[in-house]
Order: sequence, then structure tokens, then C-alpha cells
Amino acid sequence: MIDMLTIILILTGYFFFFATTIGVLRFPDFYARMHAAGKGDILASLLMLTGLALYNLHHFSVNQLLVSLKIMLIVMFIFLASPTATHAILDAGYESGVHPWTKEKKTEDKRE
Amino acid sequence: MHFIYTFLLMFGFWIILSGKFDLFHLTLGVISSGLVALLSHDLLFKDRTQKNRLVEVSRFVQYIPWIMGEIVKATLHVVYLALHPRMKDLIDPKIIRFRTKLKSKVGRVAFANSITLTPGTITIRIVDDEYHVHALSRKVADGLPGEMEERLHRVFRED
Amino acid sequence: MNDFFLAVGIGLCLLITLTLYRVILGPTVIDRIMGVNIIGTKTTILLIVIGIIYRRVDMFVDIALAYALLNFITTIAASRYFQRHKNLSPLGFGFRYKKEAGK
Amino acid sequence: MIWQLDLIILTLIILCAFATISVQDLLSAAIIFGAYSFLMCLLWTEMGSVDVGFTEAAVGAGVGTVFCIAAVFQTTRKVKVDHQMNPSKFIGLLAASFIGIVLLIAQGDFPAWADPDSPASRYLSPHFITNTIAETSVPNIVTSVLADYRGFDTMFETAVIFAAGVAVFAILRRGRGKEENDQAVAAGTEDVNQDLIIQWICRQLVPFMQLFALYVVAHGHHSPGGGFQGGVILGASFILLQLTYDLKTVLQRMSERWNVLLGNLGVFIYAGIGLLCLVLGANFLDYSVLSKILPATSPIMARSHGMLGIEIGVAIAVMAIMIGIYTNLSSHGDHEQGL
Repeated sequence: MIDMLTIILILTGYFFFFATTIGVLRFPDFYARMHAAGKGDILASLLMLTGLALYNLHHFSVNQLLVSLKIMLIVMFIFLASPTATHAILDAGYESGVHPWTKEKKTEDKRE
Repeated sequence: MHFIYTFLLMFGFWIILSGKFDLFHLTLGVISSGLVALLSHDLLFKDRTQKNRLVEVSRFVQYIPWIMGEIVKATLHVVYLALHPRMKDLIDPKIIRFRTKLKSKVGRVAFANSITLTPGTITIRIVDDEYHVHALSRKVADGLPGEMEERLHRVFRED
Repeated sequence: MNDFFLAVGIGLCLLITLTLYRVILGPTVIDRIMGVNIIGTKTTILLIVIGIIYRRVDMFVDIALAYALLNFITTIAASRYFQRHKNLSPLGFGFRYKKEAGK
Repeated sequence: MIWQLDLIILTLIILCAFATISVQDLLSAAIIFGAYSFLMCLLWTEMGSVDVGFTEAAVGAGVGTVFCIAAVFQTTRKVKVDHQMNPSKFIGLLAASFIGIVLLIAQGDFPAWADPDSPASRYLSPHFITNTIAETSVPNIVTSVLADYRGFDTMFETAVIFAAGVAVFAILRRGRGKEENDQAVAAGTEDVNQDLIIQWICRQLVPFMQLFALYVVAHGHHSPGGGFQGGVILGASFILLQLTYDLKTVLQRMSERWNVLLGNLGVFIYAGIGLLCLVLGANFLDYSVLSKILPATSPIMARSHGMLGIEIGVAIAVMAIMIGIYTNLSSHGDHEQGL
């Protein structure tokens, strides 16, 4: 039962990872790539780590419970850190004057 | 006061990390938490108002399910775009700017990170109360600030 | 179940390979920073998967926790760089300059 | 060892290494080197040496790449390339390839990975594996080997790090008058031209990071980690604070004088515990004699506590030196303005 749940969670997470990686490779400019990188990773790591934490509870004991809690702590830190890192990278790009890709290939200065 | 809060939080974190409950390790935990609280007690709770912290936390907990739903939507949106063969026709990125009515720093940070987590938008920077946001398409760009700001305004309102 | 985790580990390694394309070739420095950030997240998960394969998660979870906490220092340091030096200058590969790229 | 993972990760590492040396932009090289260190950590943990993997995780993700970026920040990003192939380079290439070939040939004579008949695992490893718990009551054999059985070696490793810190200080630090320096530190303000989001989130993360570092130091006996790793993470937390606020904020928290003092104190704790053993009538760094002065401890537990003592010393020294190297490197030695 727990095994099935673990497998489903991990495979779903893996699928999201896969899709975001494809997105990182395919999107036209780095702003759009950050959309793939910043969003997909969070949910995917949440799903995978939850699956792994569940599997870890197979042989239940207090120490295993604490290890699972630690894994969930990792999720919490990723939740705090990942959007911040995304934002930091985007800010760096904006600061160094990368123009976002647009349909008409306009090159107007977005920053005045 | 901040010292005690930080100490308690750190000690809870230590209990989860350590997993050893004999006297020796608990003493080490008390010493370590005290040291961290001494070093950085001004970091965790710097600009919060003293009185309604608990109310704020409880309201924020109610906000979490909604934002989780948004994260799921955002991921599906990205997956759809990434695997779509004619992806470049679907997206039309632009950078938009708007002002916020959120006052507190916490609220602004939470709003910025929530924008990053919702479909199609990422916060680039905050200049005073102006947000610069990169949006993947015009439709999501028009949706800002919208519902999320209302919700966060309810969470972090100062009353 | 062990085979399943092994497959997941190999799959994550393959995703890291794909991401390395952006890290190594990715046209600008910022693409590279982004790639390293993604690899960091995948490494965190892969560490726990390895721990489960060895059946000693309690040993590996600390390293993963360290990564989750430390991963983004590099990102922030690299993005701080651009606050002062606003120059992307995407230089190519090879041991010689083709021409004076950038300035 | 899981050979499938081994193969893929090793290939990726070689790819990263080639990319690092062949890319023309030094900042990119530093960043690709970060990816290299991630993969290196994976390889080591996957081969089962968790402590080494932890060190790589802490150093590679926490400070290594940041040091590289700080150095690039203060110097230049471009590789200097001269277009002629001069003879001295050619000789270097010859020498390098010769040594490489010799090493490749010699590599065939090594025992196989985890070969039970290899000299190391015939006498030495079984001794440690069977006797560690009985002699030191430390479950993590790596810690007891590092801090007790070959504690002398580890002491000089700490001294090497200390020497590196002193060297960076001696080369880079540009002195100013004392009054001027105090003024500059006092004038430092927070929230200058820095990003609100990053600042706020990092402020939440730094205390957790510091507590995690202390946990790693204190639990070196039971799980991977110890003084070096904990010290590096502790230093990295201050580096993060410096990146998100500015240099002066950190200098207010941990002034240069304190920093230098702590660096010395760390090495002194290590050597001092060794000397204390000598004074109490045993060999240098033979902790079991510490049971004479520690209340209610048997000689075996005294060894365990002695190890904890030197781990703390190592952590303090490493932390102070990491902060010292970083502040000097990123501010070009004048402690005015960091990265």
C-alpha cells in the first residue's frame, strides 16, 4: 500500500522534473527558462521527497520518524530558498540588461 | 523576548535534527540553541509587531492551501507549455509593473514569492512599493495584482 | 523496490545530464547559474535516493539537508556579481579567442 | 558502489572538468566548477564514503564557488591568452602527459575497489572496525580515526588551514589607521541598496544554518560530519549574511579582531588538549588520561569527550578562517565593500 503510494508520488514528481528539464532546454530566452526552472522544481521535489519520506516509514520507529521529518524539513527549505534563488537570478539578468524575448523580436528598452 | 523565541524555535529544530534524548546531547542542544540565539536573535523576528504575531501566523496557515493549489496549477501550466510542440506561439512574454498596497516587509516578501509560485509570472524586483514582474502571456499579466494581493492583505493587515 | 529506486537514481542522473547542456553551453552566464541551481535541487533528492538504496537514510539525510541550506549561496553570490559588473559578455569555448568578444 | 550511477556520474564529472578548463569566461568557469563539485559529492556518497561527501557538500556548495566568484569579482573575468605556442608551454604539456601516462600504467596495479585482500583492508581496517567501539565508544569509525587514532595528522591539517588564512591575510589585507577603521565600521548601515526579498529570506535561514552547523559538530560521533564540515557551514552562514546585507553588518557582528582571536583559539584548543594530556602524564593527544580531570567519566568515555573537544576547536578555527579569507578576498583587503 505504502509502496504503491511511494511509486505514484515519485513517478509523478519525476515526470514534472522531466518536463521542466525539457522546458529549460526548449524555452526561447532565459526569463522563460526561469519559469520552467523555478516552478516545476518545487512541486516535483515536494512530491519526490514526500514519497521518499513515506517509504522511509516502512519500519516504523521514533528515529525513522525523525528522519522522515528531516526530509520534510528539506522540503521546507527548498520552498523558502527556491523562489528566492529564482528571483535572484532573474534580478541579475535584468540588472545586466538582458532583453526579454518577445514575439515581434522588439528591442525596445524595457528599463528606461 | 526575541532571544527566548529564537531559543525555543532553535531547540525544537535541534530535537528534530538530533534524535538523541540522553542528557548529554540535550545539554549540547541547550548550549547550541543558546549560542545561536545569542548570535542572531535579531534576525528572525526583526520587524514584526509584537502583538498580533499569532493571529498573523494562523491567518497565514489558512493561506497555505490556496497557494498550494496555485503551485499545482503553475506546474501543470509549465509542463503544458514545455511539452507543447508549438510553444513559441503560445507564449508572449512581457515585463509589467504595478504598485502594491501591502505595507509590511513580510507581506511584500510573501507577495513576491507567491507571484513567483503562481502560473506564468515571476517577480523580478521590488523597488519601494513597485513590483516588476515578468509574465509569460498577456492573459496572466492582466490578472495581477488581483486576488492574491487581496488574500495577502487580509493576512498581513495591520489592525 | 530496490530496482525501482535504482531506476529513479539513474533517471535523475540523466536529467542532470540534460541540464548540463545549459550549464556548459548555455549562451550566457546566467543560464549557467540557473543550471547549477537546478542541478543542486536534483542532487539533494538523488542523495536521499542513494541513502534509501543503501538502507541508511539517516546517514545521507544530513548531507541533503546541508545542500538544501547551502545550495543557493552560490546563486546569490553570482547574482550579486551583476549588481556591480553589468556585463554578460557571452564568450565562447576553446583556448583561443576567435575575435575580441565583448569589449 | 552502484556501478550504473558510478559510470554516469564519472562521465559527467569528466565533461564538467573539460568544460571548466576550456571556457573562456572565468565567471562561467567558476560556476561550472560548482556543478563539478555537486557531482563530486554525489560520486563520493554513492561510493559509500559519506564523510568525504559531506565535506565536499559543505565546501563546494558553501564556500568554494563563492571564493572563486569573489576572486573573479576583484580581478578580471577574461582569460589571458597568448596566441603563440611558446616552448615553455610545450615542455609543460610534455611533462604533464608523461606523468599522466605513468599514472595510468601504475593504476593497473592497484587493488580492486573494496578488495578484501588489499593490504589496507587486511590489517588496518579490521582493527579499526573491531576495536573502535570498545576503545572509544564512538560509533562513527571515520571520526574516531580522524580525531583519535591519527589525531596528530588532523592537527596539522587544521594548522594548514590556519596557515592558508594567515597567508591570505598577509597578502591581501591593506591596513588603515585604527581610528579610521573604527569609524568606517561604525558608519556602516543596514538595508543599503540590497534586495528586500533575498534579505528577508536569508535572515530566516541564517539561524537555522548556524544551528545545523552546531548539530553537525556535536553529532560527529554518530553521523557524518564533524569539526571541518560544521565550521565551514558556520562560516558559510556569515558569508550569506555578508552577501545579503553588506560587509559592515558582518564586521559589526564578528569584528576582525575577534575573528583573528577565534582562529587562533581554535588551533590552540586542539593543541592545548594535546598538551593537557602530556601534562597529565600520557602521550600527546592520548585523551583517555582526561578521565582524571573530567568528573564521572571512564577512560573510554574520556576519549569520546576529548574528540568532541578537538572537534569544537577545529570548528572554531575553520569558521574564523573561512570568514577571514572571504572578507579579505571579496573586499580586496580593505574591508570597505564586499561582493
